[in-house]
Order: sequence, then structure tokens, then C-alpha cells
Amino acid sequence: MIKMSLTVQQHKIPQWKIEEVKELKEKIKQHKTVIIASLDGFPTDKLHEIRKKFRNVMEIKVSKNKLFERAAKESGIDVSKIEQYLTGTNAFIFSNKNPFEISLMLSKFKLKRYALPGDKADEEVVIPAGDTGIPAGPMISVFGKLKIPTRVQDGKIAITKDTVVAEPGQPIPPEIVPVLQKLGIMPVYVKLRLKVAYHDNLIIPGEQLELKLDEYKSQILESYKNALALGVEIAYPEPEILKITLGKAYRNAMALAGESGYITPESAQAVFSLALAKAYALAGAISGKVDLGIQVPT
Amino acid sequence: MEYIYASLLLHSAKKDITEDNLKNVLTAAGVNVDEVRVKAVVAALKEVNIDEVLKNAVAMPVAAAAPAQ
Amino acid sequence: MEYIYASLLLHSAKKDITEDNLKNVLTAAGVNVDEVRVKAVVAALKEVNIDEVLKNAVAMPVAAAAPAQ
Amino acid sequence: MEYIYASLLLHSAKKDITEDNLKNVLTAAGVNVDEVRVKAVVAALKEVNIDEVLKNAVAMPVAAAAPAQ
Amino acid sequence: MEYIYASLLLHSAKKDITEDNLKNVLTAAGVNVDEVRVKAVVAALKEVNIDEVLKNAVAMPVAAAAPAQ
Amino acid sequence: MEYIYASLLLHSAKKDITEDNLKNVLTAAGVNVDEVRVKAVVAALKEVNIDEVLKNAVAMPVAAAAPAQ
Amino acid sequence: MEYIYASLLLHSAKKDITEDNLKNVLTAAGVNVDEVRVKAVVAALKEVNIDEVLKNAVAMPVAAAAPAQ
Repeated sequence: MIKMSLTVQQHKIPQWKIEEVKELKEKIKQHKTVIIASLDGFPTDKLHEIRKKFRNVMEIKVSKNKLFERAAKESGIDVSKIEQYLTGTNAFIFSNKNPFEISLMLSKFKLKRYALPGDKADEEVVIPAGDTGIPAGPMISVFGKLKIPTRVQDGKIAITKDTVVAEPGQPIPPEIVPVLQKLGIMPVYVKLRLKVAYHDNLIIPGEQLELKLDEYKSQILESYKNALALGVEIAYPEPEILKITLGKAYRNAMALAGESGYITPESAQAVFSLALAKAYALAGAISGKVDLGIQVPT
Repeated sequence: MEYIYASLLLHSAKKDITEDNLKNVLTAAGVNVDEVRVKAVVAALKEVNIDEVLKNAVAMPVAAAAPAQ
Repeated sequence: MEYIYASLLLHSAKKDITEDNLKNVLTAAGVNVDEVRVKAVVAALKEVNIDEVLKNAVAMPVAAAAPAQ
Repeated sequence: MEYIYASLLLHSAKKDITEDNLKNVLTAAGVNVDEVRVKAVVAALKEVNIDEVLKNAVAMPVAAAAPAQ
Repeated sequence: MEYIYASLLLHSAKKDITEDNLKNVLTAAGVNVDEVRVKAVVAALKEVNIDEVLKNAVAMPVAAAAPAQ
Repeated sequence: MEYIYASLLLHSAKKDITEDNLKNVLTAAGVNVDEVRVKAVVAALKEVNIDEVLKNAVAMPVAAAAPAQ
Repeated sequence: MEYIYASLLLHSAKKDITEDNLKNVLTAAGVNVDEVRVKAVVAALKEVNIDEVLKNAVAMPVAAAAPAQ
């Protein structure tokens, strides 16, 4: 008897953990998509902004990896495929949306933070003209070094002209970091890093979740061009394609007229343009050696 | 491209691009006329402003070609 | 350009561009055939490698004018 | 490019580009459907205005094509 | 353009562009299939080296003048 | 293109492009003159304002720079 | 440009561009021949692969003047 109760004692799990696993299980059950996002290096106050912005689309819960793993296992998820992502501090996102859509939404939502020394700018950093409220003192030489024009006004430093101190992608001069904070300028973006999505029994690694829309656009363009080219090739009778086919036929006709020297009021331009182009090319080829008494456009 | 050249020929001759006209021209050129295609081409061309298309085609490089051999 | 379109039609239909063929096509298109022109075109095209011309015409950069809106 | 062609086919047929529609088309074409890819394409194309992209393409030269052999 | 996209889808999936395949794809896309058109497209594409056409389509100078708005 | 070059030569020399002048130039160049073609060219040029055409041709970005040797 | 047109005429007629030939053509066109220039042109053209030059001239985008309207 005593032994048994000891065993129970050993496995006793705090009530809050039991509750949390239960809650996580509920959320897993209720949502088609579960995404594990890394909070390492992510300012926690920003999580609040994301929650607020997307509260109709997703739920975000910060929890311990062990608890999530247990909830996932008890929900029938093959944990072996996600345990590699259950390290560090994570947030768990629950949604019924396609995980790629979630990823797009999150990447389009620009969250900004103050710069830290060593950061690169994600957008142009401009020190605006106006009072800084900074007392005249050693900061004047910092501004001077960064070629920010200043003057002293009532004992405070005033910037006389909007000045760019970093272009996007450039490192932000560490000396200016405190000034940026003072002026309320947040030039660095923070993004929730999605590590993996679980959706409809599919495991989708984070790097795949990042949709390159430009690539899709260029593929659409290429496909369309291919379709038009193929359509033109078989003279597919559809207005969209016929327009191009007619143009091609017309240019063929002009080319043939030009090459055979067939003159009509319509083709004269093509015929003589071709002849002239050739004449000028030939003139150009010898213009260095012969004074032709003409000006050769080059 | 036969149907297209035939259509442009008619257009250039200021004739309507009708099924009959198209068939006549194609037949005269020894083309085995495909009725369905004729219908499709005539229908599609109704939606196209040929003069406009040709004008734009000219805005494009005037053709050319390798030197006649 | 009727004579050129008619020639291209014949070429495209893999028929020889002869005076007779050209006249037939043009007549079918309702064109009043000008014998001199027919002869001239047939003679001129004899000196031209049409396939070559067409290939180059098409391969050319068609720096499309943006459609004027 | 199968997924893109299938999507453009649906777009051209004025059908929604949904996972189910896309899978149906791809399967009919004998493509082994990759679920993840389908989801990615559907999500991406929700963000891309296909008509807009195509409109820009039309301003483009489509000279196209090898000479008919 | 549905018939063209469907053909390109099949080509891209390395399937033959046959009447049956084309019809399957179009039907799956919810297109009301026009038998005659299917026949015409399949016949026309038989004479075309699609890979060659696509190669040139891509090689085309994409002078994509964005339509001036 | 002989007939065109000969015409341009006459035009450039400020001579009328008449059948006789054209024949003279072509003969001097050793060309076997085809009367029909001469007639056709002279007749066609009557309908064309050569100065205008040449002006446009030159105004064009005829990027006809000599190939770098 | 008379000397160039005359040279192109000879080249196009597959005649050698010699001083005599050039003078003949120019004289036939009513041009007052400048002996020095004839010599210079003939000498310079000897060093030029005319076919090559013409081919390149043609391959160039002769971007036709867009119809101004």
C-alpha cells in the first residue's frame, strides 16, 4: 500500500500542467493547422501585437515543449516527426487556415523594433530635422561624425536637415542607436520564425512555408507566354491569340516585301527601311576609311 | 497560318472575312478546307480589330531577314 | 499587300508561287489581278528564301509597344 | 510547371483555384499530386492577381516560335 | 485558352496529347468540352515540336513594356 | 533588292525614277533587266512619297551601326 | 549615299565592286563621278565582309517608327 502511494506520488503532475495539456489537446483537435514558431530572440511584447492583429484567424499559445509534445502524442500526432523542432522557446499557432496562408499573413505583417548595436536597417533610417531634446554635449560630436547637421538651440541639439544614416540592408551606426530610441524610430523588423507546420497529417518544414510570390508571378507569366506561343504556332482561333498571330503574319508579310523589294504604299516603309539599314551598315563599316560626304548614324 | 494569311488577304482586299470568302480563298490556294476551323477563325476575328492589330504590329520592328541567297 | 499575303498563303500551303496559282488565289479573294504585279512578285520571290525570311522576321526582337490605353 | 498550367486552366475556365479543383485537374492529367505543393499553390495564387500578371504579359512581345517545318 | 493550357499541362506532365487525355483534363477543370475543338487542337499540335516552341517562347526578348497606365 | 538599290541610287542622285533610268542603272550594274519588274517598281513608287518614307526610315532608331570589327 | 547604293546594287547583282563597275553604275545614274572617292570606296569595301555586315544590319531591331497617331 505504501509503495503504491509512493509511485503515485512520484508521477504526480501539477494540476496546471494537466490542465494545459488538456487545453492544448483541445486546440489541436479543433484546428487543422498547428504551427511551431520559434520565440528565441523574439521580443515577447510583439507576440501581443500579432495576437491582436490575427485574433480572428489564429490562436497563439506559448507553452512548454514537453507539454505540447504530450498533447500532440495524445492527439495521435506522430511526434517523432516534430520532436526535432521542440527545442528552445516556442509558440504554438492554431488555425483552420492553410499553413501557407498563415505564413504569408505573418510575413506581410511588419513588426518593428528598436535597433540594437550591430543591427542592420530593414528600412531607410532617417534622422528627421527638428529638436532632439538632447542636451548639447558629447552627442554633438557623434552627430558631427555621422555628418548630421545640427545646431544648438536653447541648450538642446536640433537637427537642421533630414539625414539618412542607414539605407535598407546597411548596418546602423551603433552611436546613433540611443538617439533612434529617443526619437521613437524602429528601423528593424521582427518576424516570427515558423519552424514547422502540421496540417492534415502533413509535416511542412518552415523553409517550405515561405512562398516566393515573385516566383509564382514569373511562372504564371512564363506559362502564359508559352500558351500564347503555342497558340500562335497552331494559329489557334481565339481572339487573344489571333491578335498576335495576325501581327506575326503581318510582320512576315512586311519582311517578305522588304526582302523581295516589293513596294506598295503599305510596304514602302518596310522595304526602304531595310534597304537603308543595309546601306547605313555598309557605310558605317567603311566610314572610318572613306569620306563618303554623308553623315552615318551610329 | 493559311487561315491567317487568307484572312489578311481578304482584309487587305477590303472584302469581308466571311466563311464563304475564306473558303473560296483557301480552296483556290489548294488548301483542304476544314469547315470547323473556318467557322472558328471567322468568329474569333469578329472580336478583333484587325486594323488596330496591324498598326501595333508595325510599331514593332519591321522585319527583315537574312540576305537572299 | 494582297500579292504578298497571297504568296504567303501559297507558301504556307506548300504550293508553288507561280503566276497561275497567285492569280487564282487573288481572284478568289475578289482582287482585280494586275498581270504586271503578278509577274513581278513571282520573279522577285524566286530570288528570296522565304523560309529564311520568315524565320528571321519572327526571331526578331519584337519590342512591343505598350498598348496605348 | 504542371501546377501553374493547371491553375491557369482553371482560371481560364473561370473556376476557383481550390485544392480540390487543382487536384482533380492534375489527377486527370496523370500527375502524381503532391498535397503540400497544391496547398502552396492555392495559397500563393490567392495573393497573386493573375489577371493583372497576364495583362502585363500581353504588353509583351510574343514573337514566338520556330519556323513551321 | 483552356485547350492550350490543358495541352501544356499534359505536355509538362509528359503525357501524350491525345483526344482522350485532353478531354479528361478539360472535364476535370469543369470545361464543357467541344469535341471538334479537341480534335482540331490535337491534330494541330501533332505537327508542332512543342519543346522547340516553348524554348523560343522563353528565349523571347521579354521587353515587357508594362502597359502605360 | 537590286531594283530597290537602283531606285535609291537614282533618288539620291536626284534623278527621276523612270523606267528608262532604272533600266540604265540596272544594265550598267550588269543586271539582266526584267521589264515587268521595272514597270512594277516604277508604278508602285508613283504611289509612294519616297522622301517621306526615307525620312521616317532615317528618323527611326536604325541602330545600324557597323559591327565591331 | 550614292556610292553606297551603287555598291549595294553591284553586290546584290553579284558583280564585283571594282572601280570600273562602280563608275559605270554611277554614271548611268547621272552622278558626277569623283574618282578619288570611287577608289577609296572600292579599297575600303575590299576589306569588308559585305554579307556579314548586311546580315547584322538586318538582325538589328529596326524599330519601326510607331505610327504617330
